Order: sequence, then C-alpha cells, then structure tokens
Amino acid sequence: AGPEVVSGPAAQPDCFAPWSADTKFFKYPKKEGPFRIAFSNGYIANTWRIQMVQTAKAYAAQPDVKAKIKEFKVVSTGEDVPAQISAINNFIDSGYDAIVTDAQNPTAFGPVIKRAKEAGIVLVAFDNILDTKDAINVNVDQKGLGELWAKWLVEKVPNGGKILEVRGVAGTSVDTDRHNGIHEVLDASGKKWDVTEVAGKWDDGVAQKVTADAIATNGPFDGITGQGGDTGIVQAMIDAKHPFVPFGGETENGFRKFCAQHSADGLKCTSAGSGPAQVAVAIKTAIAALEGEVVPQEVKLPLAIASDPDMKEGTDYFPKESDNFFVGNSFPTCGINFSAQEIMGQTKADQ
Amino acid sequence: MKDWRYLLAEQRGTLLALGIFIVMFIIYTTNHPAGFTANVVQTAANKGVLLAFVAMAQTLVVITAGIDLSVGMILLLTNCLASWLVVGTPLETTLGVIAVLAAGLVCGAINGAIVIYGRLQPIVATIATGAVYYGIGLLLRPFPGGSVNEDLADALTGKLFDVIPTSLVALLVVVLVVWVPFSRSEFGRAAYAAGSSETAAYMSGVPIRRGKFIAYALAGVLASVGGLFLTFFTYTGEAAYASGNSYTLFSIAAVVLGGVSLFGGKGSAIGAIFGALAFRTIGDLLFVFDFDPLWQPLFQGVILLIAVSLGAFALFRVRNRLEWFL
Amino acid sequence: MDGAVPLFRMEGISKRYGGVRALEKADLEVTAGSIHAILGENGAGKSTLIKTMAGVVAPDEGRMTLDGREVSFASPAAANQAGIVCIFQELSLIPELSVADNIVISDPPKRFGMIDRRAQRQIAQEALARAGASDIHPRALVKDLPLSRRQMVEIAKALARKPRILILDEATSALTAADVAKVFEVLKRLRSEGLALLYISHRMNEIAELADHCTVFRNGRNVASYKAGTKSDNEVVELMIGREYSHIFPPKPAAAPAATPVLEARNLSWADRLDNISLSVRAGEVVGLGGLDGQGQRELLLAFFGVLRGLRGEVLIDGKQAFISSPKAASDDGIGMALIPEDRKTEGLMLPMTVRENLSFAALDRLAKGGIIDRAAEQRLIDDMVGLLAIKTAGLDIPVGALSGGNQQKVVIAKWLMRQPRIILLNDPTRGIDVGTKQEIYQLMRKLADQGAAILFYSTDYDELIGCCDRVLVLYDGSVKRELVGADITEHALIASALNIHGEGADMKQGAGA
Amino acid sequence: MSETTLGGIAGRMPKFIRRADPAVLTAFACIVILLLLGSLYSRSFLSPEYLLQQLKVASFLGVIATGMMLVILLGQIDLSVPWSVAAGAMMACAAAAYGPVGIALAIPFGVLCGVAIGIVNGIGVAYLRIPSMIITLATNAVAQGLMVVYTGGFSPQDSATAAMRYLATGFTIPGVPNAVIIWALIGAAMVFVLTRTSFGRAVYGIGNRERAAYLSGIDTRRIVMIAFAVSGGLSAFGGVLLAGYASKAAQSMGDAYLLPSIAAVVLGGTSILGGRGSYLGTVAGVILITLLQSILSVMQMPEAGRQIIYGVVIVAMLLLYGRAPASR
Ligand SMILES: Nc1ncnc2c1ncn2[C@@H]1O[C@H](COP(=O)(O)OP(=O)(O)OP(=O)(O)O)[C@@H](O)[C@H]1O
Ligand SMILES: Nc1ncnc2c1ncn2[C@@H]1O[C@H](COP(=O)(O)OP(=O)(O)OP(=O)(O)O)[C@@H](O)[C@H]1O
Ligand SMILES: O[C@@H]1[C@@H](O)[C@H](O)OC[C@H]1O
Ligand SMILES: [Mg+2]
Ligand SMILES: [Mg+2]
Repeated sequence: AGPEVVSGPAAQPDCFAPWSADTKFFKYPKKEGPFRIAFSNGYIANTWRIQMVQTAKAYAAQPDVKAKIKEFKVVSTGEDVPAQISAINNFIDSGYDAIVTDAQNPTAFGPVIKRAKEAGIVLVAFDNILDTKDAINVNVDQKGLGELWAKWLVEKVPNGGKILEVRGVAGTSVDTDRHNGIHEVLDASGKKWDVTEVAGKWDDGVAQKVTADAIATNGPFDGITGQGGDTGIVQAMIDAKHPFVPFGGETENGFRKFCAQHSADGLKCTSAGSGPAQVAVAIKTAIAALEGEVVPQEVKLPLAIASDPDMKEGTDYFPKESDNFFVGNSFPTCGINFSAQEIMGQTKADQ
Repeated sequence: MKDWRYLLAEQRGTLLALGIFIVMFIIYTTNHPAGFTANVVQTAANKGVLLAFVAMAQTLVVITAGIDLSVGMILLLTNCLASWLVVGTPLETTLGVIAVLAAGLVCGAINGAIVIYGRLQPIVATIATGAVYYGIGLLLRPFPGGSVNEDLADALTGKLFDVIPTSLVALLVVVLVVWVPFSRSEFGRAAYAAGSSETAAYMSGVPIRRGKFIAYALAGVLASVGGLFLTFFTYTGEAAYASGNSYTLFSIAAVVLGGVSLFGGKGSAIGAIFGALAFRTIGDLLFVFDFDPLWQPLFQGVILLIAVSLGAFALFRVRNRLEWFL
Repeated sequence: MDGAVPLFRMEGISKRYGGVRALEKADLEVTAGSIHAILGENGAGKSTLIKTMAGVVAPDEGRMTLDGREVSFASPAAANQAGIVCIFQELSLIPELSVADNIVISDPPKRFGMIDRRAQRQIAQEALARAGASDIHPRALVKDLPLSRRQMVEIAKALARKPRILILDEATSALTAADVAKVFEVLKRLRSEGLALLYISHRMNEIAELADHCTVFRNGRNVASYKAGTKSDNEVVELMIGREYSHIFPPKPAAAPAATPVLEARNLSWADRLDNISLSVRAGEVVGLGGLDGQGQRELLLAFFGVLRGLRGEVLIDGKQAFISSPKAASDDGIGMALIPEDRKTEGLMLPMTVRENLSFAALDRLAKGGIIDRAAEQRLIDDMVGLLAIKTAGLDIPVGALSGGNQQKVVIAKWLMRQPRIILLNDPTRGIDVGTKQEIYQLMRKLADQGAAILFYSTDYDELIGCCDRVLVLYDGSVKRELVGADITEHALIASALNIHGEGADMKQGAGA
Repeated sequence: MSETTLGGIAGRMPKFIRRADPAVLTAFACIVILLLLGSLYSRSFLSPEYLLQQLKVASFLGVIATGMMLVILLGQIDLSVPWSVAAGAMMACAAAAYGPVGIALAIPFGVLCGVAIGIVNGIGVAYLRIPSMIITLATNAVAQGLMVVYTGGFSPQDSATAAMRYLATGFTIPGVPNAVIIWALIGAAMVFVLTRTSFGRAVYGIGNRERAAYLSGIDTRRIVMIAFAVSGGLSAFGGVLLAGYASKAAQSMGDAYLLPSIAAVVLGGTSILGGRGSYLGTVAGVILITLLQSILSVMQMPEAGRQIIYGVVIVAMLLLYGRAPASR
C-alpha cells in the first residue's frame, strides 16, 4: 500500500525541492482530511529540540494547518532507539495517517518503515533522517554545510594554514557528513592545511574547554570551524587572547552576536545550519502527501546562511536575546516564517 | 510448618514487581487506542525484553554486592559486533551469534577479573571498562550501520502462532538456560553468599571468587544477549554513548524495582525482569496519556520517583529503628 | 599426653599483624577422642591460633602436621577438606541465606549439577536435630534469627561437615544455659565417637565440665598445658593473666539508697515483645536484668534509649514523664542516658576509625563549640578515660578494630563515660571478655554507681548478676516475672524464675527463639 | 593487661607517616608522569598557561567532586549531578532576567535550586531509606523534566551575569584564575569541615557504621540530609561557574560531570563504601582526570581511542594503588 512513484516536479516546487536530479517523486493515494498526525521525537533535553517541538506545536496551531489536522500527537522517547521504534509501531497500530520523526538512528528503522508502508501510512523524517528510499526525508544538506564552512576558510585564509576543527558528537551521521564536507573542500583547494581536530559535542562548555586546550598546546590558528557550541569556542579564543580569525560555524544567536561585535577585529564569520523549523516543513510535507500531492522522496532545504559583512541586527541576530537559540528558524520558500523569538516567546505570553 | 509463608517471604520482592508491572500494563493497554492486541503486546515485549536482559545482567552482579556500570556499554559493543557478524548463511549466522556471546563473556570476564583479582571497587572499575568497551564499539561502528540476518531478526522479534511475542519466549529460554542453573548451582549460591557477607562466606569455605567471577562473566553474556536483541530489533549497530549510559542506569532502576537489594545477597533475576518491564511501561504510559511533549520527561521522572519510593512504605511498619540500618 | 599419637600438631607457629605479635612460636597437640580447652585472656592469640589451623590465616612461620604428615591450608575450604571444621568466634553464617543453605554451604548435595534442595533440607534437618535445635526452621533466613539461635545453626553447620577435628571458638558465648546443656551433650557424644575437639571459652565452669585437657595462652605463647582438673580455678586464672587474682566482684554497699528513682517505667509495652513492664532504678543502684536470652531484655534497653517506635506506657526520668524519641534525645543533658549496646562491632564502634575518633564520638556535641571540635579538650578527656579504664592500645590513632575484644569493649564504655551519664544501660557488656577485664568492668560499674549513676545491667551470666547487682528483675516472655533483692539473688532463684517455674507450668521448654 | 596502658602514646608516631596516604602520593606521582608524557608530545604541556588553564577547568570538576566526595564518604552516591549542575546554571541565569535584584541573587538562587534537589535526595535516603543510587537517579530525571518544561514554557534567559563570568574567568590575584581560588576556598572549607568539626566526624562515622553512629546519639538522618543538600548545592555551584565560563547555561552541560566526578573521588583514594578518604586525594583525582581528558583531546586521538585509553589508564592507576587489601 505504498506510494506510487511518479515523475516530478513536486506540487510546491519551491518548497519541496528534490535533493538531486535522480530523486524520486511519490504520490500517495489521496485521503480525506482532517488527518491524524503523530510526531515521534527522540531526545528532547537540548534547546534545539525544545525550539523544534515548540515550532511543531505552533505550526500545527496555525488556522489553515489546524483545519487539516484532527489530532496532533507528540511523543518524546529519549535517547533509546528501541523506545522510539516502539513508539512508531504504536502509532502504526493506532492508525495514524502520517508519522513525522526526528530519528535517533538513521539505519535502525527498517522494520518500522516496512510496516508503515504496508499500512499505507505516510512516514516523514527530518533532521536526523532515515537511510531509506521508502520514506520521505526532509533535511538540510549536512555535507554541504561542511563544504560551505570550508569554502569560507579557503577564501578568507587564501594561503592555507593552521585550522581548528571543532567537531560534534562522534558517531553521528551529521558529524561525519559535515567533517567530510570540510575536508573534501580543503583537500581540493590545493593549499597546505594543518587541521587540529577536537570533539566539542555540539556543546558550548565542552567546545570551549577543548578549544582552550587546543589553543594552549597547538595554537595559534589561522582559521576555525565549529559544528556547534560556537559561542563557547569564541569565548575560549577571547579568554586565551587568541587573535580573532575567520570562522565557519552554526547559527547560534550568541555566536552571531560575537561575529557582529568582533567583525572589525578579524572575526569574519559565515554562519549556517539546520533550523529547528524543519519540523514544520516535515509536517507540511506529510499533509501534502496525504492530500495526494506529488512530493519528492528527499526534500532539500535551503541553508539559512548569514555571513560577514551582511549580518543584520534584528533579522540575523538579536543582541538582547539569549545566546542559546538557533536563529535560522524560517523557511520562506515553504511559507514558514517563524522567528525563534516568536516561537520561544509566544508560549511565554500564553502561560 | 508454614512452608508457604517462607516461600512467600522469599519471593516478596519479585511478587511486588510483578504486581506493579501488571497494574501499569493494565492501565496502559486499557487506554491504548488499539487496545490489548497481539501487536501492542509484541511492541511492548520487544522493547521490554531488551531492558530485561540488561537488568538480568545487572542482577547477577548486584547479587554479589557489586555493580556493573558497563552493562550498557557491553550492550552497545555487542550490538556493533553483531551488526558485522550475525549475517549470511544459517551457519555463518550461528557462528556470528556464538562470537557475539563470546565477546560478551570476555567483557564480563574482564570486569570480573579486575574486580575480583585486581580487587578494585566495582563502581569505578566498570566505569573505566565501560569506556573501553564503548571505544571498541565506536571503532567497530564509527557511525550507525551494518546489517543482521533479517530472517532470524524477524523471527525473534515477531510472533509465535501469531499471538505470543517470540521475544518473550526467548527471554524465557534465557531464564531457563542461564538464570535457573546459575541460581541453583553452587556458584550461584556462592555469589549470593559473597554478596550477603563476604567474610562469613570465606570463612565457610564458599568458593567466593569463582562464584563472583561467574556472575560477572554471565552478566557479560546476558548483556550480549541484549546486544543481539538490539540488533534484531534495529537491524543495525550503533555506538550511541548516551543510549549505552541510559541502559546502564535503567538497569539499576529495573533491578531495584524488581526487589533486588543493591546491598547484595538478595533478590532474583525474575524480579528484575518484571522491574524492567514495569520500568518500560512507565515510558509507554506517555503514549496513552495526552501529555504536552515538554511535560513528558517530567512525567516520567515523577512516576519513577513514585515507583522507587513505594518500597519506603514498608518503613512505616518498622517498629525498631535499628532496622533502618540494614 | 596419654601416650596417644597426636592427630594434629602445631609447632613454632608465629603470626604478626604489623607490630602486633598475635602468635609467638606457639605449639599445640590435638588428640582424637578428647576435648581440649584453650584458655587465655583477650588478645592472647587463641583465635589466631585456630584461624591458622582452619586455613583462614596464613602463619608467618612454623609447621603443622595432620596424621604425622605436614600440611598447610590455603583456605578454609582446604582445611575443611582435611576434616578440620571451625566454629568461629565471629559467626560465619550468611545472613541473607536460609538456615538450610547455610548448613550445607561448603558442600551442598547436587543433582544434575544443581543443588538438590530436597536433599539439602534433609541434611539440614538432621544436623539441626543432632545439635538439639530442631525448633529452627530450615527455611528461615539466618538474619531473622536471634543471636543464640544463630549459634545453634553454626554448630549444626559444623556437624553437617562430618569433621575429624571440631573447633569451637567461644561458640557458646551467646547461648542460654539450656542450650549450653544441649550442646555439651552433643560434644560429649562426638568425643565418644572419636572426634578431636578444641574448645575456647571464657566461662570457667564450662571448661571444668567439658575439658579433658587444657592449654593456657598468654601474649601469643602457650604458657601451660595440663590435664583438666589438676589445677584450681585461681591457679588457671593467674596463669592466664600472669598475676595474682582475687575478689572478682567488688563489695556491694550495705543499704540501697532511697532517693526518687532516676529511671522509671510504668506499664511499658511494645509490639509482642514487651508486656506491661514496670520498674525503677535509683541513683547509686545497679539493677540487673535476668532471664533466658531473648525474653525482651534487649528490647527493654532499646525502649529506654529511644530506639523503639510505638511504645505504650510511660517512661519517667527523675519522676517526670519523658518522651525519648532517639538515642540523641536519650543522651541529651536533661536525661543523660547511655547504652552499651549488644554488639560492639556493629553497634558500639566504627572499627576502621581510630581509637581517638571512637572515644570522642558520642561526646562530640560537648567537645565542639559551634560545631568545631576543641581538640585540646578532646585530648584531655580522652587521656582521662584511657587512664581510668586502663585501655591497652598501641596509640590513639590506630584503628579501634586492631584492639583485642576486651579493650574494644572498654572503648565502648569509655566513649559513653565521656558524657558522664546519669543512667547507664548495659547490654551484656562482658560477653567474650576475659576474667581480668571482666573484673575491671565490675569494679567500674560499682564505682560509677557510687558516684551516683543509675545502672541497668543485662547479662547472660548468672554469676555476674549475683555478684554485681543490688536487685535483679527476671524477665520472661516480655514481662517482669520476679524481682530478687540482696541475698535472694541466688543461682537457683535466677534459674527457677528464668524458666518461670514459680508461676505456672514447671517444665517450660526454652523454645521462644525461632 | 599490665604493660603499656595509657594514651599519651599518640604523639610517638611521626605525623607525616600517619597522615600520608599512599594512594594520595601515588595519585600525585601519576599526575607528574602524565605531564611528562604529555610534554613528550608538545612542550606546551609544561607551560604555565597550559597548566593554569588545566587548573581552571579542573576547578569546575573540583567543586562538583567535593560534593560527590562528601556523599561517597557516607557510603552513598549522587547520580543527580548532571541535572543539578544544569539546574544550577540555568536557574542562576534565569534569575538574572528579573531586574537588578535578580542579577544580585542569581548565584545564590542557582545554588539554592541545587540544594533543593539535594534535599529531596536527602529525604529519600535519610528518611525514606531509599538506596541513594536509585533515588538520585529519579530526582535527576525529575530535575531534567522540570528544566525542559521551564525552558520550553518560559524561554528563560540563559546568559550568565557579569558576576558569574567574573567568578569563573576573572582574576583577583594576577595570574591565578578566580575559579581556582574558589576551588581552593571550597576545598579548604571542606578539609576543615571533615577534620575539625563534629559534622565531619559524624560523616566518617556514618560511612563506617551508621548503626553505631546512630546509637552514639548522632542525628544520622540530619547529617545525611545535610550532606546531600551540600552535594546538590556544590553541583549547582559548579554549574554556575560553568555557565560563567561558557557565559551561558545549557541543558546538557552537566552530563559530562557525573562519571568523572565519581572517578576523581575514587582515584583520590576515597573508598566507595564510605568512611575513608581524604580531600587531598580528591584534589589529585580531579587533576588527574582533567589532565587525562585534556591530553587525549589535544593529541587529536579519535574519540574511540580516547575512550579506550581513558578507561585503561584509570584501571591501570587503580591497580597501582587503589586495590583493596588482600583477604589474608
Ligand atoms: N587481623 C588482625 N589485624 C591486626 N591485629 C590482629 C588481627 N588479628 C589478631 N590481631 C591481634 O593479635 C592478637 C591476638 O588476637 P587473637 O584474636 O588471637 O586473641 P584471642 O586470644 O582470640 O582473644 P579473645 O579472647 O579476645 O578472642 C591481638 O592483640 C589482636 O589485636
Ligand atoms: N580484618 C581485621 N582487621 C583488623 N583487625 C582485625 C581484623 N580481624 C580481626 N581483627 C582484630 O583481631 C583481634 C582478634 O579478633 P577476634 O574477633 O578474634 O577477638 P576479639 O576482638 O577479642 O573479640 P571478642 O571479644 O568478641 O572475643 C581483634 O582485636 C580484632 O579486632
Ligand atoms: O541537528 C542537530 C539536532 O539533532 C540536535 O538535537 O541539536 C543539534 C543539531 O545540529
Ligand atoms: Mg578470640
Ligand atoms: Mg574474643
């Protein structure tokens, strides 16, 4: 009872952009709304995920979306993969029309994907996507992100030099993809690069610590790239009185604040990443699929990029706000325009 | 005399765990949109059995008054290993399964050797070996992947006669093949004796070291059975640090819920199994009650807090305050 | 020795613990078919000697022969294999296991490689019966049994191993007279069956009744070996302590003081263990608690000390009703109570901590100003106590666990005297303590009473009750059955009322334990 | 009974022999060896900047491990460290959103939140007699739940106040980071408490034999309760410092401190069974762990190798000096 494979383009081609030229397109049998949609999240205890869950709720509450949804259920199961698999199994057994997931493991969901397909349920993964051709994946280009950061460094450090690469959580595909992207570009540049790799675990504290260590023993560096915890990395540079150098990093507001503040001193940044609002795109995709529209099997989201010298106060960073949220939260091509403040602030007003 | 009273007293922890589990599971299934169906039970069983294996492993060590903070990492390591080895023809698959179990045995034996012959305190010793096992797991699977013999995997995570979850049958088999002989053997008794009072056991000529060593080694085997099941359940290997840690911590919770004393010498793996199933059902309750996703972790925490505090009610019956101290 | 070939012989055995010489070239000969008593004051090396025999302790030098062949045991299991079975002074039962499990622990019967639980139970029942303790259920957990029952289990366990040499290291210290009698029958039977028995006890009357041969230890050496009955008690005691010995009990004052009672109980009841107990203790008085073990004496002391919950009835201090909810409250200045607990190793002391820390532990609140310990004051008080009680220790900063039992007991007493208590509760304080130390403790008790303390004293030893107490209350089944005063305190009266013979059924069986 | 009676003998043994714990000495020796090994890789391992940087980073773990040690001395354990750290950091930052008063009270408020978690642990362990390993696991889960709800529902401020930054990264004495001074002060206070106060004695007493301590008239439940409260407070304070260091609070910031804090305490020679251990040992353990992590990180060892070496080194060091005495 799976979808029909059809030829493109997708129904809303600006938003549902196929990953590559050979991406397949799906057309599911049209169903009558309103739909029962379930969302299976894994881990929840970081800001990115909280912002993501809030965005999901806000999106589902928008009048036009709400009209199409009969029930929107969210379950967060923690870090444990089997618990998430079971949650999805339960959703399947309970007859939801579509299941959206941020998966703890890309390869572990084979049996679930099979069952969902047999039951005719639309399964959409985003952020941590699934390694499959039988469900829909929505994501930013993680490897492209690494490439982007490396290109920035190649451009700003034209003669090659010493680079500090602060990586994420070992063993995740996100970390690997980004790392590979970085190194492919650096290698291809033909310059001589001396890269010091440390693991910052996408966490400011950890990243700051390992950066401080690296500066003390292997510094100074000519350029830096960080996958996350970038506020901490800059902080460590400041604490160690390390000169400001070009930096390719994520979209944390704190990082961007630093970039804007110290741009003149040499902290030339490009900041891009995976916005938590992809969840809204994923839900949107699920609804489109249920309505029988043509959707690509892999949806590629644009990176929300802001680079020196074009970082604008009030759109790209917010000096008065927390360091801790990810600014890139809107996907205009999909009509998803939440700002992070709106998301995190809105509920504050509700309480 | 009143033999059954003694029997009841012996099994009190296990029965309490069984009771807690049944109550929770009834609440769960009666509120489940799909109800008490074979599928719902199978889903719950597959998830629960995994933790049950790890909890059994933890039980063996806890009985000796030790603790194994590396069980979760042995689970990960053997999961990664299985995702390489448990593939191919039935013969290859069988050899793979044996190799995985052997790896678990080796991990457990290393823990045992360090704790018993190295005379290190189990908590730190296993924190350290856990790091090593995780590191090896990460070497095997730098990122998630691999595969498993899917026929075997489907068979063991599926249903027997379309009703009984095979995983439960497998759990039963492991209980019969590992736990029952162990607990009734001289070495099992030595493990209990050592946990209850190591000096007394030594003075009585009990083979303490062997008993403890076997307990640790079998714990490694049971954790690797868990690792196998994880592979069957997910078709892959993954060295996920956080998940390994949470299995370790969950196993402690399961063991306590199952009436196994962390002070050693008391409790049974059967209790720990029900403890594990009950613990898993706490997570399932999220599914049937409509909780705001942000409140879900808090809900789970509070239920856990209540569950572990249940045992404290017995305290109000204590009339002699010296009984507070063991 | 009767010309018989010794079954087992130890020659020149030495063992040191750090600076302590536990054994110094000790010798011993054991013959089949006889009971050999080993005597000596606390710390003389008796336990170390038999631990060496039993494979628990590895000797530093010396040799052991069994049947003329040289042997050495790597573990207790190895000694068991050779037929040497020991009932250790510190019980070696496993609390969380059942009585039956414990009895067969070293060599359980097996079927298909697994323990045969039916056979095990059979063995246990037989062994319990042989030890005269068939009232103990084989399925009961050892931790649920009172100390006296545990000692019986320990004896049954030893018998189940079919030993050639059976060693009892103060195995009867917690037993009641009735149990002791049963055990003695068993031991005599074993002797007639050709076993060699080694018997360690501080109770002279037991040795007199049982032993064929005696060896006295002092400071790690055997100082005398003689045929039982050839020396008077006084001679033996002098051999043990290495000096003259007389007047074990201090004289009692002529008349009891007539002040208002410092400690009084009215209709005190608790659970099913204490039943309507009323009693009073005046300043300057030593009141004994008698009766068979386990008749509520320990509970009564714990009740006064604020340990028990759900107490009914009244406790009065200086005639005023008091609600004591914890040992802390009991020891506070207004009340000034102290309890010398039953088991010094788990209740009285923190064995790994130093003598100093243990001594001041109960008086910290007095030694500290604003929570900070006044170390000079601490030192002064400790010096006083160590002097007063003549505590024998290699220093104040060694672990208290390294002291011999008698000295450990003195530390327990001293730590409470540091608070200058007005009411002193003593729970069998001389168990397993040598005569010399006992004497010191008796004198101390009387001295404290003379200085105005009210003392409530539980003992399993009738001689002590007779020698020390102004009055004795005999408990039976949780209530006071009889009060004996002055000259009425006789062994006969104590035993009779302990068995409750005065009241109803004359042939009461002592079976309250299990 | 007649020979050497009397107590004045205490003074005879030289003090340093009685005091110096071989485990602590070996731990410090291991630190030196680690540094020497590191310096083979890069000269900068012996540079003052690197060493100070290590001490600064160590002081966060040091503050947290101080609380852990207190609890371990009781024979208990505190598994609620991760979210006590996070709660302390997050709540301190959150308080700063409430005007000048909030900013002034930010640090005490954060610490207080940790104390609150500790009190729940303490009630569970002391009054309900729940094994600490499990009750602290549960409170950790509850604290996590509360933080998730709070963050999602109230989007609290999460940047550190100037005072927090100053405490963690500023300098009062030139050359010595404030964090190190704070750790030194807390450590000194701890040493004083453990060795000179009745509370400290009671802690060791309870760790050795709670029953005997209770019968000695110690309010054991109060002591246990206080120890857990202190542990919670110190964890939270560690979180406050960490937030100051990173200039912001984050959810997962405590995760990396649970196992290292236990390992540090035990590497320092404190018995996990309670009743035995000295603070100096914990200092050594903290520095050891910090250095080890740092050296492995700087050597660019891949994560897998790092974990393996970390584990092996800990086992090796414990085998060197952390073994229990042989049984006979
Ligand atoms: N494990 C040990 N560590 C340190 N000292 C010990 C140890 N065992 C025995 N000793 C010391 O050896 C000496 C002899 O002890 P032993 O137990 O043999 O005496 P004992 O005659 O059995 O005394 P008691 O009548 O009190 O049982 C004592 O001074 C004791 O302190
Ligand atoms: N593992 C040990 N470590 C240190 N000292 C020990 C150890 N085991 C025994 N001892 C000490 O050895 C001595 C002899 O111990 P044992 O228990 O046989 O006799 P005791 O202490 O005199 O007890 P009791 O008075 O009950 O007979 C005691 O001083 C005891 O504390
Ligand atoms: O994609 C990542 C997300 O899964 C994690 O939770 O937070 C960091 C992000 O980069
Ligand atoms: Mg002895
Ligand atoms: Mg003794």
